[in-house]
Amino acid sequence: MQTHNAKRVEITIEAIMQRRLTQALLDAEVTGFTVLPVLGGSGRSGEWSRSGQVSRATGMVQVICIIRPERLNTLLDAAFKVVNSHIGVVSVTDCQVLRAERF
Amino acid sequence: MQTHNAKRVEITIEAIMQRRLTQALLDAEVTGFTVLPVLGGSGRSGEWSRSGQVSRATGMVQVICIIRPERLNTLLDAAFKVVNSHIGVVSVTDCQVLRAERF
Amino acid sequence: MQTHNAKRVEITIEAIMQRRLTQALLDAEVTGFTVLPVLGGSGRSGEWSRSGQVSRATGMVQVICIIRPERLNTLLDAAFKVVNSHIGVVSVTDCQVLRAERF
Amino acid sequence: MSDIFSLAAQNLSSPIILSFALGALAALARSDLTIPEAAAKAMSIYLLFAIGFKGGVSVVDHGVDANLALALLTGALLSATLPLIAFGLLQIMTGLSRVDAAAVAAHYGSISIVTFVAASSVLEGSGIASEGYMVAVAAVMEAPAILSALWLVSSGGASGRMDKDLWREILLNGSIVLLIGAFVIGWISGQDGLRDIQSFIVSPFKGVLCLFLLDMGLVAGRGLRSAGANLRPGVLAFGALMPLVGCTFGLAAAWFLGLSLGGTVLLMVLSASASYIAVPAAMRVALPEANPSIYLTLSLGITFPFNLTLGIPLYLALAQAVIGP
Amino acid sequence: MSDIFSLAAQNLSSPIILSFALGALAALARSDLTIPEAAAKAMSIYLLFAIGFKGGVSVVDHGVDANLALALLTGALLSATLPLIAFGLLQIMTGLSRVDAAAVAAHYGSISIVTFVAASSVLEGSGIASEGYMVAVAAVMEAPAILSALWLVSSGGASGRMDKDLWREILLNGSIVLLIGAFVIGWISGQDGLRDIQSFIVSPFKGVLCLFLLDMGLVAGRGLRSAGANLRPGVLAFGALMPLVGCTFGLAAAWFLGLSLGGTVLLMVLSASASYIAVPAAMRVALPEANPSIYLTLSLGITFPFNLTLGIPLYLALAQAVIGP
Amino acid sequence: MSDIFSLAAQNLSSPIILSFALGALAALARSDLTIPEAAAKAMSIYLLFAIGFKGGVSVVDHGVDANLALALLTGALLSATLPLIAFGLLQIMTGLSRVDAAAVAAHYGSISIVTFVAASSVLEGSGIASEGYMVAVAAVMEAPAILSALWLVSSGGASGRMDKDLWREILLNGSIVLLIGAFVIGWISGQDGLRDIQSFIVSPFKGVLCLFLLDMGLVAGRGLRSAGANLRPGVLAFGALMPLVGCTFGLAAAWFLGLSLGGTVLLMVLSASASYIAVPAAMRVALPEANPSIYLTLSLGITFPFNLTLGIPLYLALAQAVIGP
Ligand SMILES: Nc1ncnc2c1ncn2[C@@H]1O[C@H](COP(=O)(O)O)[C@@H](O)[C@H]1O
Ligand SMILES: Nc1ncnc2c1ncn2[C@@H]1O[C@H](COP(=O)(O)O)[C@@H](O)[C@H]1O
Ligand SMILES: Nc1ncnc2c1ncn2[C@@H]1O[C@H](COP(=O)(O)O)[C@@H](O)[C@H]1O
Ligand code: NA
Ligand code: NA
Ligand code: NA
Repeated sequence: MQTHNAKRVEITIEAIMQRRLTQALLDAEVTGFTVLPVLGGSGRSGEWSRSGQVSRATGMVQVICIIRPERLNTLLDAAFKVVNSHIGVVSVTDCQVLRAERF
Repeated sequence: MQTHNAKRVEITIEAIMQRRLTQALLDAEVTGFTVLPVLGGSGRSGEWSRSGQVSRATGMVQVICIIRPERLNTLLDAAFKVVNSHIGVVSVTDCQVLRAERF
Repeated sequence: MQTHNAKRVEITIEAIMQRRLTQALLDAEVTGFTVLPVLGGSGRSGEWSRSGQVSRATGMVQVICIIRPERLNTLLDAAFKVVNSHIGVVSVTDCQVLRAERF
Repeated sequence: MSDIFSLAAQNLSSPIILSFALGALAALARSDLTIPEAAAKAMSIYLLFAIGFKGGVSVVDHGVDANLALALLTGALLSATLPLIAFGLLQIMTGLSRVDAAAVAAHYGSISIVTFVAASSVLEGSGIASEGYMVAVAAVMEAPAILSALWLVSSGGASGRMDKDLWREILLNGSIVLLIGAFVIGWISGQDGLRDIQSFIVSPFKGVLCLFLLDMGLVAGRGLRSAGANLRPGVLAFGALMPLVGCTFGLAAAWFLGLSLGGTVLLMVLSASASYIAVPAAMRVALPEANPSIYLTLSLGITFPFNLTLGIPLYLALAQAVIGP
Repeated sequence: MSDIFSLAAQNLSSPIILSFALGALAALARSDLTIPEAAAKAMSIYLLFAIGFKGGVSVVDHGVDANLALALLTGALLSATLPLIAFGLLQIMTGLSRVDAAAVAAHYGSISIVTFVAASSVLEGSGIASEGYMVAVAAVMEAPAILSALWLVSSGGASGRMDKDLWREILLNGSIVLLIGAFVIGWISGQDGLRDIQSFIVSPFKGVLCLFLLDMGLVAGRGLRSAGANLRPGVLAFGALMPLVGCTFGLAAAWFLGLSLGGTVLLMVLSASASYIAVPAAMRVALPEANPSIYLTLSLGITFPFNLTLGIPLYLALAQAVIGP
Repeated sequence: MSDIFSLAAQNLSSPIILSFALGALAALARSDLTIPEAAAKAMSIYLLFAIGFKGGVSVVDHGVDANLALALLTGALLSATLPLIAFGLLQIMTGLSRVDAAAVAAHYGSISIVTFVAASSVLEGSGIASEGYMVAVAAVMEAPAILSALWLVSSGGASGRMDKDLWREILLNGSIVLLIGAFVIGWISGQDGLRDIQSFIVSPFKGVLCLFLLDMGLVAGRGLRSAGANLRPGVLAFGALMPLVGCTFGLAAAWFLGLSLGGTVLLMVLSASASYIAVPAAMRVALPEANPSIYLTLSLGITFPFNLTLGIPLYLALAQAVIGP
């Protein structure tokens, strides 16, 4: 089956910043992404878990973006502006996609 | 620690198609997969979010399949038949696994 | 944008073992991870789905750990001790991260 | 005539309608107010269980009308016929493709159980009785419309993807099973059963309906905000016209069946309402090319609020004029 | 004797049992009806809180029986002993491995709080009082069975993985903490407290129980569908025989303690029922080699419905025969 | 004086407070007891809807006091002023950085609606009436404190990130919209509306509050366990001192407005309480450098339980002493 090179970017970010991140992506014409819920985690700012929350103040989500390799930098620039001052993690993996015309 | 080459296939698909996809995988003797919930996303058919839904008509899930490299094409063929006429995204990444006898 | 090599480890494990796994990671000084909920899956011990559960006995979670390549073995050793006697899957992918000082 | 207006005014100032309006306004203003999906689903399960159970108990009380079987058959026929009319109207009024028009038509043949619940609640508030078995008629009307829509598509040359699994999914979808199941439970356990769980399924019913409609308002408002602008005027007009067409058929059928005033209103409401749960799911599987934002926005953003606010009092007034009080 | 049948018939036509049946049928027919996990968990929290609270209040009213401590001790002993008997029966009746048999046995020494709740609700419906502290006995019976099972495994050469964390998880698991906590709250706040929250924890109780059992039916049905076929006849028979053995021990213990008719029935129910929450979780940690589909299917798919439908009326009839009304 | 103690004792033995204590203890003991997030959110929606609705209905009954506008204005001023005082105290009592101190201060100018609900419930239990529009005052007091805090930061040279989106998020956050919306619905639909949904929003209210506080206890306990040890004594002392300062300002303002005894207590409670929903979210966006574990632990782990257990009876006694019964 015919596949094509692409990049898979995974951004773990505070839930309250989700809207700002996806808006920055859309503004950079990155229109394809998927948002996953996150149950908990641990990082430099300590451990947290969804069951310890009363408010949307401290939850996180994961935004996954599959993108053509040549558009990666545009995406990272847009994302970086939003995550920069916030806790969160950005990783990039090489991948192959079916139906490349979709990306 | 001893690891082995494998492929990680990630299929984002409408929730109503989940059963049909996993059945197609099982029929192709792909018996290992994990299903993740999806909160929302954006693609060619626009943005959507789980909080904007009354019914199971428009939600999505992510099916993750780790598989021996030589079985990748069987899997992609089976998955493609199901996702072809539907919205959704398929990506493949190289990975390493522990306990290869499990795959 | 400047990126750095890292490893992305994805561990799918029974929910009741989550605490024991993350404790083992913390003990091995792996302090960064993210926990995702899992809806269902299939493996050698059969199919299961979250909607078929009354108790926390049979659910699963996915723990994702992004780590410097040189620390991978420490992590895998720690994780292996916990998952060894339990059902579950461990996979490792090469990735690139922004803000390497965080890892 | 003044009656219609006073009834409509009274309806519009009820907590139920106001809760829906609050949800819609909050969504249009982009507030972050949301009802958790699990809570909304739990409330819909509660409402289906309660309405089914009460229907079953009332069948015990009043006996099964000889007309039960006839009413079920009529309901199925209405559900199968209305899509053809809706399709015709859509061809005239809008430029929708054949597949999109068929998908929309399926929704209008099928029913919205929440509209049915809201109407029951208005009838109850006005002390108007109705046939308990109307909930069974509601259940029967869910599916036939889907068949008509697929036939419309295939008679146009294309074809929907109808498989065995989809059949089971449609006929055994959660809402139908719960509604019919609770109906049977109410029937078997009767007044004794009702006494046991009365303070759960009767007293708090309207309050739960308020919160559920708050959520429906949020969802409808969000749908309108994101997709509303893309809907052409002809399509929007269809969303308000079709309920009037549907209710006329419902009225005629009720008259033919000799239903009581309450039963007549409920059959009108069923005919006038459009599905937004079972049918959208079926369409995604069987007609994936049809654009979901058209049918979901129409059904949930236009027809549902129309029926909830103006429709129900109007149908009641019409039924009173034709059947007498 | 005819009494048993009429009681059983009455029990079988109650909305509670019918809701369970509806869930089981829906799951077996592969309907997509589901209760959201969060809603099911919320209902179980409600039921535990309500039953614990009412138990605590009734202890204030009737005073603490001198037997309280003795009852707790007896409960713990029953929970520790029953697994040995269950294990013996499993060795005779089935070909299960030592580890699987021990894991199953642990479930039968421990208890199912929902069966307890359903039995309380039947007693209440028949106007039969019971000792309020039985909820404390229920809490005490959750854990000892796990120890016995681990001892059975280790005395066979192998060994379970019992660590400090697992101890805390078992003894402070959510159900026990909530049950005992609500019991203490009811005890402290007494009738005044009950008056405050009566219309929340008393009136809607049975209705919530219906929806909760609907969910239990769905889960049990799904379990039976996927794993039922793999269970050998001997294993299945054990699932219906063991409750009868358990209830006899419960009856003897109740007689020894001099419990009231209601308390006797409840102790029989506790002894006859099998855990499907606390013990499965503990077994996954301590005995991961044991096959969960065996113990979950037996406990939830066979023993739970058996107790719910036939067991409770039977135990009540037995207790009446032995203790008198 | 003995009155305060008996009121405090009575308050401490109410199921509401005991449920909070149970949650806190369970979390500190690391029990796995949890309330699903969706259930907790659903309960908070229920509580906001009920309290808003009842406030609106009571405004219809008693007419809008000429003071309504003045009360809203006073509330806004209190909310804007209290952060300045809190900031001053923090500078004196603690070594917190300017940004951390400003973030904490914002929480104490804003309000905790659950504390307000608990106080209403105590007043109701003691038969003390209050102005229905106090819920509108509560809504108005949510946001101004955030502005003061951002001003404090920027006047120190640094600057918060305040954008148009954040404005909308603060002013249209779910709690405010629901509280005000339900208030308006209650106002429009009046006693008729209340009769319709009374057995949903009035009768089970206290019971739902118990389970909600159980969850708050769990969350507060978990927060204390993980972050409590890192809080310096000065910071902890602030968490108990600031409510006393706040309530004094509230008392003065209530006296100036000529509020009834009940209204006075509620304004004291609003001033004494600290936000743990709207403000933390705003701070994460506007002042991401501020450490959330400081402000969340203080607000939820110290001030909330302080107000719930000792604060409310104390403010009531103070108000009675100053205003008379
Ligand atoms: N190395 C990592 N691997 C995976 N997730 C991480 C890692 N570091 C941080 N995270 C996630 O990002 C959140 C915030 O991290 P931090 O900014 O380091 O406190 C954590 O709660 C985790 O969910
Ligand atoms: N480039 C992408 N990266 C990640 N997820 C995507 C991408 N494109 C689409 N998706 C997901 O697939 C769904 C349907 O996409 P589409 O068929 O393009 O409308 C979206 O709602 C997203 O959840
Ligand atoms: N090949 C695989 N790919 C992805 N997930 C898997 C795979 N095998 C197992 N899993 C996950 O791990 C769980 C337990 O697997 P097992 O131990 O094989 O029964 C399954 O329910 C799946 O969620
Ligand atoms: Na219709
Ligand atoms: Na037992
Ligand atoms: Na305040």
